[in-house]
Amino acid sequence: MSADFTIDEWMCAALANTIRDGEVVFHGFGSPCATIAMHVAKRTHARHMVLVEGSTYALDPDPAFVPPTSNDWSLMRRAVHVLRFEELFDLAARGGVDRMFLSGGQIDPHGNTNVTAIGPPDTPKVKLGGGGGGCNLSATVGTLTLWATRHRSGRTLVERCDVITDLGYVTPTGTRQELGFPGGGPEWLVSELGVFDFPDGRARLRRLYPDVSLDEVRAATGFELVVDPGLRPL
Amino acid sequence: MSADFTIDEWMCAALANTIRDGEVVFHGFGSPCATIAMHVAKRTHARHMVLVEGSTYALDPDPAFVPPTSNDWSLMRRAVHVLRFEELFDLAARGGVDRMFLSGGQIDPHGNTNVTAIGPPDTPKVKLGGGGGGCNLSATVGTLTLWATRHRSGRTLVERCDVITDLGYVTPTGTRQELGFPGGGPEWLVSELGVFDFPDGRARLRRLYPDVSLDEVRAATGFELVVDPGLRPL
Amino acid sequence: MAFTEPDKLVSLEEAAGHVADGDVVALGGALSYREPMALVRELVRARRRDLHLVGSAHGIDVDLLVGAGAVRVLEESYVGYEQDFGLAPAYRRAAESGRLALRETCCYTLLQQLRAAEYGIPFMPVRGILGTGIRDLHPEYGEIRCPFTGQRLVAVPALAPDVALIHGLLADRRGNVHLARPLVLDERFTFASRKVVVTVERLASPSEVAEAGVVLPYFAVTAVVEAPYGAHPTSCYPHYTYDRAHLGEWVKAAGTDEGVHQYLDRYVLGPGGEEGYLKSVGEDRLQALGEWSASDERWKELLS
Amino acid sequence: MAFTEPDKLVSLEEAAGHVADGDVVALGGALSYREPMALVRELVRARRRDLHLVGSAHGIDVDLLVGAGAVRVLEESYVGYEQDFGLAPAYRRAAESGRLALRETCCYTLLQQLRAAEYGIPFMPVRGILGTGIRDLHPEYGEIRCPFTGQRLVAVPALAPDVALIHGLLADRRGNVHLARPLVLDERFTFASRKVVVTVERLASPSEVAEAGVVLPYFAVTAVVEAPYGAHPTSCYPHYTYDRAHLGEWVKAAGTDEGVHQYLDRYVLGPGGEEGYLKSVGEDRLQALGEWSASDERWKELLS
Repeated sequence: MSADFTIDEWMCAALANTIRDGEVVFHGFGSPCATIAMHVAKRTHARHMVLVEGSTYALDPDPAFVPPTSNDWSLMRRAVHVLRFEELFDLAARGGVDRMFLSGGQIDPHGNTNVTAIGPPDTPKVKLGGGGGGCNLSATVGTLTLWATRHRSGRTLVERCDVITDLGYVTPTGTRQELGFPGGGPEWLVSELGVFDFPDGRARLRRLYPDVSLDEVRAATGFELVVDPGLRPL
Repeated sequence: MSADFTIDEWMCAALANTIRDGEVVFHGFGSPCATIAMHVAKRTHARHMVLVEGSTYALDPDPAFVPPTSNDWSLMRRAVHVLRFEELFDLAARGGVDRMFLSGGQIDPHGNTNVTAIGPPDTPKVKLGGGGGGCNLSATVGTLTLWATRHRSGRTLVERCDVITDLGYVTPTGTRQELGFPGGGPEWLVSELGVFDFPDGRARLRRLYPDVSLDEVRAATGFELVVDPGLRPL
Repeated sequence: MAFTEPDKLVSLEEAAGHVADGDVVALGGALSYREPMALVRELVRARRRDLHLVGSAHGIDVDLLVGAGAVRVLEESYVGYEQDFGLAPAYRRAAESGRLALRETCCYTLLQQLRAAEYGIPFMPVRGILGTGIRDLHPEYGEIRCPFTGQRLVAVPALAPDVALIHGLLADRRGNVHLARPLVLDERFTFASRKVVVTVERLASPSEVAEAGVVLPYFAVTAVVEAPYGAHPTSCYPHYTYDRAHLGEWVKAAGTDEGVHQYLDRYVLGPGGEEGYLKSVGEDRLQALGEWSASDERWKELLS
Repeated sequence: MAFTEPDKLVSLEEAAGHVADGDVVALGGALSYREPMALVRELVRARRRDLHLVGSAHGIDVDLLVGAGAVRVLEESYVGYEQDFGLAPAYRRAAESGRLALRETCCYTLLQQLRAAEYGIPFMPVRGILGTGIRDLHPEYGEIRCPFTGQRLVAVPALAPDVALIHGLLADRRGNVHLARPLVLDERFTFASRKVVVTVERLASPSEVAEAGVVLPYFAVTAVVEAPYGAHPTSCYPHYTYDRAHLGEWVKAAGTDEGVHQYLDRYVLGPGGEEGYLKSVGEDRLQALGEWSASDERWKELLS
């Protein structure tokens, strides 16, 4: 059966499975996998989730397709309502968003992510797009599902981010508790090779995709790979 | 000619004359004289004023009549737009409202007004209605036109307000400059007996209504009456 | 925090059950406009006590609750009937007797306190209040210096009401609500409060509410009640203007404790529910209030 | 502060005159949606320099201005083309060469800075930012302790842009503007900025704008320009979807300085105005972008 699915479909399913019914869920822009995962969850095990689109802030829309840009009316089709920019961000700031999908050009074992720059942020070697709302959102949103589609490149999961754009569990300045942030931090990290959870605030490999070996994951991971003793395939 | 006008009409005309063309003008609720004055000004010498109704926050409406309550759709008729509560108050907070009409059960010579209570505010002898938005607005609105319809009672213009609800030029805690408030304070006080200005931040009688004598005003005024040497009838 | 049940339609009695004795209660609407009167009357029927009311400029909603003995703390910016009937008699009597904790607030200060709750921050800096008697009524306010300019500002604490009571035009069973402007503080109350109880003139399909325009999204709304004329005797345009004669009757009654009890017996407690209330007011009267849109003359006549 | 002239209709050239070299400029819209492209192109034609751009998540508007050498300080939360075309080439090249002062911001931080300006207070307390690299990029942020809870919060200074550039659907000559949702930060930019310059798809009568719904009231708007397709190649629903092929052409060109100049010559500087720009793009192409509403299939086809 598994051969019938593409890796993208597996990833979307894995992302969808991180959503619990009744949650208020939001994704960042430029996140087609997260968009699809949210719509899959809403149509299967999480019918009572509150689905907020990542850039239109449309509430529970029914898009006919996923466009190549996230601020598009196609993602508002048949929406109950379109929230204001302010309403979504305020909701998240007061702890009213339960889950957010975030990605990163770099992700460290504490779940910090970097979408700002490779190299120094003011004089970068590679200027990445930027964090959008993630920096603030990662501090206050209930739980985060991180995702990465280029784990295999070996440059994504790194020991240390060149810049921290979005917060994981601990930064050089302190833990999220020490910094006074109510958000719970990353719960899952879904890559195209496997799924990590964060017991004690550190990434631990918990699931492998079919046809992916532990050695492949270890080779592609820039930090020491901690493996769940109960590791099994997805 | 003057006999053709009621005192209310005189007052409205005097209030209207305090408005300069191009100003953004707002009145508190429960202020029919101010409502009429604003509409008179808008239709005569101040066609470019921005008229914001006092409780609907309707922009430049054309009411068919003045209802006995200010939060009524009749005061929104043919409005260009209805501002949000937040939009009006934020506009005032950043100095974008040029003039506001305010009244008081008590008004002192510095232009402080009391609409909170006669006697102590927590255990009042007479509980007045309350200040609405005046307390904050009086700190940041460009200029204030104060008005009073019961000057003759002898209880309105007083040496000292039992409670200061809205700010004049100086309070026991300090001047408005010392308190850090950008608003300019009261420019005019229009009563049913005369019109005061505030040179050096203290009320000074500048105009008398026809058929009102200086002695009548002095008798009705609870603070030492300062009279403009150029005093003349309206 | 999010309210995601697909059907939130409850009876008025159940809705009032969301308000507990001692709660901080935010009242929607303002003055003579769209106040949540059906819920107010139900709180009186349920003999709720020790409420802490917060709001901007209000009228009969506060006056009635105070008259019925339901209120202990009053944090509104104004209570009264403007040039129409002046001071609020029941409120005034309670205030002058010392039975109420008076914490008069200011519209903008209240707005900024609600915003602090909405933004998830513990306080908001506000310019103003210093030097006034309002400051003295609020020992819970603090002061702060701007780290950039050194300016002294008042810090007002976040205010998250226990429950907001709102009357709207349309809602679906899920809790999407359509309101007409002026919105007053209804949106801010909805997003700042822990629970939001909404009565509406009419229950509608989701698509009808969406077409009219959702103002309060379902996830913020705890319970919905269909309560036609639920704002009476305040107005609920475009359905009806305010019932000036009825307000006058209340204001006259409210001049004495006995009058208050007679009014409550006749309109609120005696009939025992909203159906009875509306019958006591009379169908002809209610229908007439809808005639404001016939002409400016008719409108003016209804308000005089 | 209020803009009360009855006729604010000006040419695009005059409108661009409201932006001076070195100004802090807020760009409306977001990503591929309703960006003020006609004004952006006019700023390029006017050879404006040293701009300080502020905004949330943006795309070709920023990339084009940076490519044309108009920008010195970049304070946006994101610049790029998402999964569609990825990183913004001209922006990336300038950023990596050190020609730009990079002050990446975060959507909510920016919102709270605009709100501080809108509320007339010198700062806003924000939860977040601490511990991140974004904090290090902003020495102008401060810290503050909550006077009630003792919590440590970031204090972000009020941000009042010199001028906001917005593209809307309809406006009347007085400056009342109708926008469709998403509004992104357009309202906040309008109320926080010193000047507001608006282009619209179509000039309309006051009553038509009122009926569609005023979002930006005239007193906040400095100047109005009629600029059909003024958001192209970003979308301006319901008029047109975004021109993916044109965006692709720009992204390809923007890979080198020479490509940028060729693009500018062909579309912006060569034709010398918006009429010329639209001719270069082609009437057929523009018309096709309006066909998104014909069917989901057509819509999908236009975006693939």
